[in-house]
Amino acid sequence: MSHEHRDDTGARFGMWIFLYTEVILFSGLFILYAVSLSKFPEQYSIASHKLNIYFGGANTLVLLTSSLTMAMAITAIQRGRKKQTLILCCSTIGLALLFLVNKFFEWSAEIGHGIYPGSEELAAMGPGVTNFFNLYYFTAGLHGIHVIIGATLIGVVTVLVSKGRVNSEQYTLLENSALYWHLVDLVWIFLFPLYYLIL
Amino acid sequence: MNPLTNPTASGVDNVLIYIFGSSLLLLAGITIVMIWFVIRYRRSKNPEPTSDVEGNLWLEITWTVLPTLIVLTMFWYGWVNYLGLRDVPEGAFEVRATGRMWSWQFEYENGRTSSKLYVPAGKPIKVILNSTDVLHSFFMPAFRIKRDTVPGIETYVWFQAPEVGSYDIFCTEYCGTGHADMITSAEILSPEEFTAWYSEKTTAQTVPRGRQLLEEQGCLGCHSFDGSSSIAPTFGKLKGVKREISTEGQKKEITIDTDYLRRAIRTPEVDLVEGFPPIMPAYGDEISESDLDEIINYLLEGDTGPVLDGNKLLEENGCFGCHSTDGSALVGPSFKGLKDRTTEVKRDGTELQLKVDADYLRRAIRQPNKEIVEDYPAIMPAANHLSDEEIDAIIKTLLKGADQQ
Amino acid sequence: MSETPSRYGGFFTESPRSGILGWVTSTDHKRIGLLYLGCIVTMFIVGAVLGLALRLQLFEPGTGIMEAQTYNATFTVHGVIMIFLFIIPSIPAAFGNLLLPIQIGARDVSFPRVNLLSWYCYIAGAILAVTAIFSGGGPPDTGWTFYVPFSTQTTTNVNLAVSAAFMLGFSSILTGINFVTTIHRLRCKGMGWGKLPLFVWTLYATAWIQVLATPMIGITLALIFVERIFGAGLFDVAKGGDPILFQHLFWIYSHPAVYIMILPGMGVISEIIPVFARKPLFGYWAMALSSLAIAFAGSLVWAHHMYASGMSDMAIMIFSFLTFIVAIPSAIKIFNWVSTLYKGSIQLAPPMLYALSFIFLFAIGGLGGLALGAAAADIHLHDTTFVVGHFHYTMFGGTGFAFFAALHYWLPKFFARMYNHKIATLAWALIFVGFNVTYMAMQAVGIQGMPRRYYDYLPQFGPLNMVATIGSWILAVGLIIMFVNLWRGIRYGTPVGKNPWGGATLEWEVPSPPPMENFGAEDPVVTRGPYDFKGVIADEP
Amino acid sequence: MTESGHYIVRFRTFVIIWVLLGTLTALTVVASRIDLGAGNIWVALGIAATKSALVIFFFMNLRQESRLFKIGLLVLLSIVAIFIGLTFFDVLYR
Ligand code: HEA
Ligand code: HEA
Ligand code: HEC
Ligand code: CUA
Ligand SMILES: [Cu+2]
Repeated sequence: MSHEHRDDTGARFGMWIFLYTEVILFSGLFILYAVSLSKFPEQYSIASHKLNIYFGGANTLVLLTSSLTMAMAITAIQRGRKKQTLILCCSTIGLALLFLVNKFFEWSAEIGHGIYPGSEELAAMGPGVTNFFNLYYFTAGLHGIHVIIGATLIGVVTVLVSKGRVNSEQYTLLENSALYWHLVDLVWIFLFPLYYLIL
Repeated sequence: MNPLTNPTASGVDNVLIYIFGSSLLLLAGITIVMIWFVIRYRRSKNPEPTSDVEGNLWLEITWTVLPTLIVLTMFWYGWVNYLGLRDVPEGAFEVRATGRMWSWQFEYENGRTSSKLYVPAGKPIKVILNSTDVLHSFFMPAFRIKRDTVPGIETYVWFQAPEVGSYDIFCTEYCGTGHADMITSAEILSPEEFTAWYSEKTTAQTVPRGRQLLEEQGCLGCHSFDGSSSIAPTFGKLKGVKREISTEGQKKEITIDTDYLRRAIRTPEVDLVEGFPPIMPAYGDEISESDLDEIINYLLEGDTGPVLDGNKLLEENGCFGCHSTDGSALVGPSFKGLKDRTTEVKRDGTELQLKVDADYLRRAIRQPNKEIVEDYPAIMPAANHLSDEEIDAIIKTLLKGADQQ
Repeated sequence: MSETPSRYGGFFTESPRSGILGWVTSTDHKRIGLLYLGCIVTMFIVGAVLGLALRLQLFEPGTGIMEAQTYNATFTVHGVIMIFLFIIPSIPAAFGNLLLPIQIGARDVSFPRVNLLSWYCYIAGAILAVTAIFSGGGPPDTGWTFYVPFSTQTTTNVNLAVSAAFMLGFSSILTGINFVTTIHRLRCKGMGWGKLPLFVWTLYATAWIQVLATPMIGITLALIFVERIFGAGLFDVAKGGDPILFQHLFWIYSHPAVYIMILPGMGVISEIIPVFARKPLFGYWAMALSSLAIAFAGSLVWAHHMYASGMSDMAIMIFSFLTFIVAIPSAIKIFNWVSTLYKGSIQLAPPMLYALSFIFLFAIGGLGGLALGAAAADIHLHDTTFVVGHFHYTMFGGTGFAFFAALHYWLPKFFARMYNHKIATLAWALIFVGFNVTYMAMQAVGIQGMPRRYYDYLPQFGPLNMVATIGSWILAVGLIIMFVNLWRGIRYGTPVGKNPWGGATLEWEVPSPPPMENFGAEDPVVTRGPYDFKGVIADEP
Repeated sequence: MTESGHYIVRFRTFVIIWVLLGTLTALTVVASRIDLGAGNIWVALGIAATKSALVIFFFMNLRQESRLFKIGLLVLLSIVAIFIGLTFFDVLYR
């Protein structure tokens, strides 16, 4: 329309508010977690030991690195280096895929051990352990969905960058998808110690 | 109400009166001032406003501080009286109440169960609440008490009834189709009546009539069931048992049968069992013919254990919450005419026509969601807590035709 | 609405696309606002007819027009429609969209396309909700509160119903994000925080609740969904869960949601009363800050719905205390409204009638809320029809009346035509009387102990229920007259100019209907306050 | 420089943050293997909070945003704390 009003700060602010809503979404699950942890401290620790810390640790590093590449992509586009931006975005998407593949193997292994919501082996381990894994699957699953959404978003922006629609003059879209991606990282920063490292 | 006799209600009522009373005053004040302003400053008389004040700090402070004080008193009064609902007096009589779709079961310390709450007047009663399926809530308006029953978590309420009477108990947590029918009552008995009710034999297990007669007629003063036979021969399963008797001085061996027993009771002096003195009184006309049959039957078959009352079981297990006996369809099909019904059920998606028989009924009760009766939802809970004997008794009653009290 | 756009001019005609497409692809805030308004009024009528059916069933004890299951489904659908499809979006999404940008001197909201997306989410939610009624295992029968474990066990179509509510929550979040950003970024020159109309202030407070509380209902409903499909047992005690925790999660959203409902309504009242008293709003800053206070304190009191749930006594004390704290800013608002009338020049036009009755009805509802907030009293009143009376007083008597006030106040702005005032006054009187008869009776029978969600009741509750049902008929007649009058008004009413009431906020300075982009070529510059009526003259009718 | 006065962050800054984040991850794993009783969870949360602060202030560039953004974050965190905290008044005292 005639008055194309442009407000980059406003757009970023809007994105931040959207991220708030995501934090609240996950905080619902953290409430469940905190309550159950205070109810079943021992069982939670037992259950936590059944999770593979190597998978979790590796995925933490993968996500941290992807956050790095995404942050760098912004610097790159600000400097007008289109090719560098594209490479950085693609690495982010690659790391996201790596995360998902990793997750897939981790979950397959656990499901192979008979640990999945509603399984009888899980029920035999008592309420605390059952609850831990139910929550774990739900939270990690929701996080996984966010990884997929984030990667898709970055994919779209990458295409726009290559078309020149997102460039050193106008890159709010890239910034906003980077913000989203960092949120995905942030959630994992909490998931990792809470689920894999309880002693 | 007198606080000494209905303590829970009087505590709550005081709070209600205080809050509603002060609310009414506030509402009246605000409304009157508003209407007065509207009339006094109407445009036809005041074409222009006579003031353009935009605020007044002192007024703002006043109407912040005053309401704060008012609501704090309301909070405090409400809280203190709430504590009264939670502190159960020492020595309260305890009853367990279980809510389930869609009926209540009350269980007393001596194991007695009932579907209405029977308690003595003038004594604090603690009702411990539990649920077997979803949330329900135990609400007795007359005593202003209410608490949810939560599956897996125990909650409680307490109350004290001032006098004998009957009070409604509602379920106030929405629990599905039968929610509005999940009503029962508290029957407040006088202490004497209550003691009598409380010590009656437990309900579903009734003593067979024959056994009851043996007790009433005093037979068991001499006879026993435990094999001891110091005064008189012991009872037990007498069918086919051999006996040495002497009839008019002549000894012979006979096998116990109905005729023999009839004679042994009506005219005991005729046939005397060897080794016992001839002291048994003759029960000529004291025992009616039908009672005699019951006794003989009982003696022949022996003590087969308590007989279960199917109707009571149906009532206590909440079956009547969903099934009627008068042919009307509630949540589940009616029990009326069950025995000669052919039901259409769906099993694994295929439709079948089944003749109602004991086997079908057993499946319908044990695994209700395997075969679903056409046009009904698959919501009937499996009766896993019932023993085989109880199920048998229920099936027997269902096939005979249940009747609801 | 699309048939004869030329009738009105303004944003009705200036559109790059014409016809239906010009509406459903438009990112103009006024067009989106009207789309919302149409849908919301439709949903209200559907929900209200269901409410009437509920009352018919309760006319006398016994099975009346419905079986138990039908009744349960009816009040569930009535509640879900009224809450998620009518009242939460009612004032913010419809009137907020129509007016917020104009009132702050902006050309549109910050994210016009997100705004349109939010409307599509609303439509998707509405479609899901309607599908849920007619498909699967039948209409949902859980009540609008979806309490576990019942909601995870029932065979009815709960899955679709929670998806619908999830979608509607998303729509509400997007609106909230848009409004917060717009108010921060797009105020015109001179529009300082002290010059914002109160309606904008309340929308601002509301938008923050929408953003910070709504995701909680999202996750809660998602948990029900997952529970029904995978049966993990997150709320099952045997599996380490806790059914009471569900209620916490549910009310963490749903209590603040009642302030999403009422705050914009309070904003509308704060606009209308000064205009018809021709006097500045009394205590501007107290009104603005109390809105924020309600929004904040309202996030702290959710567990007052759970006094009887088996929650700890400690929590009951804390939450009861906090509940009473929220009442204070509401009281401040009531007193300021009444003081605004003092020495004014009061005209009882239809919007003013609704606004004044709002004060009365909301006070009754709110004071009833105080009884519910007190721990001991709530034990008796919880889940009785007293609660039903309380929330109809606050939601219908409060927000509903504010919504009707807004319709009477602003529709002439957007359609440039005036409805008949005499008929509007008659309709108001019927609604007001019918409303009080219906819900007073309901509150009274609740105090006697009649539980809610009962399709059948004991005979001792008979007389008052009959009174309530008869009241609902008076209410229905009034509502029908009101809607017909408004409809005739916007179609065939007498044309009016840009400022029929003599309002001083910016929307009254632009033409009726406002043009696309609201303010010609020049951005507006604001020099005076929103309630400074000096020199503002109402158009002669 | 962007419209709102941002300066461009150098790659080096980001890499330093990344190394720090990696170190903290290692630290949290090590800390979890030492038995501190109930302290473990607080140490883990503390480290996670530090990591998030790094991500938020540097990667997400909150450092350079206006005060509004920071106040917003503070409001968010207090609301989350309230939600969790008040729930515990029920759970802990039941
Ligand atoms: C618009 C919606 C709305 C609003 C604004 C309110 C406002 C309030 N509500 Fe209500 N409420 C609901 C909608 C609303 N409520 C709904 C939908 C339910 C039921 C949900 C369900 O179970 O289905 C409910 C249920 C509900 C309960 C739970 C009842 C139960 O189930 O047991 C409680 C308990 O505390 C409560 C309290 C309050 C309080 C204290 C206020 C306060 O904010 C009121 C403040 C207002 C005033 C105090 C009146 C005005 C002031 C004066 C007249 C001045 C004088 C005042 C003083 C001196 C204090 N509400
Ligand atoms: C804003 C919200 C709102 C509104 C406006 C209403 C409006 C009404 N409600 Fe409802 N109600 C709720 C929200 C609302 N309700 C909620 C949330 C519940 C709880 C659900 C639950 O328990 O889960 C509830 C529950 C509820 C119950 C309790 C059910 C129970 O617990 O057993 C009852 C019973 O009487 C009831 C009745 C009514 C009535 C008679 C109206 C009337 O005011 C309706 C008046 C309107 C009419 C009678 C129709 C008029 C006709 C037209 C407008 C058509 C015009 C047509 C043209 C012009 C073409 N409602
Ligand atoms: C929650 C409600 C509910 C309760 C409680 C309940 N039932 Fe049912 N019952 C049903 C429903 C619904 C059906 C029909 C669907 C089906 O076959 O599962 C049914 C079916 C039956 C049938 C098959 C009837 C036919 O016409 O074929 C029998 C027999 C039966 N129930 C017995 C019982 C007994 C005995 C109890 C108590 C121990 C009981 N029910 C408790 C709801 C209930
Ligand atoms: Cu049981 Cu309602
Ligand atoms: Cu509330």
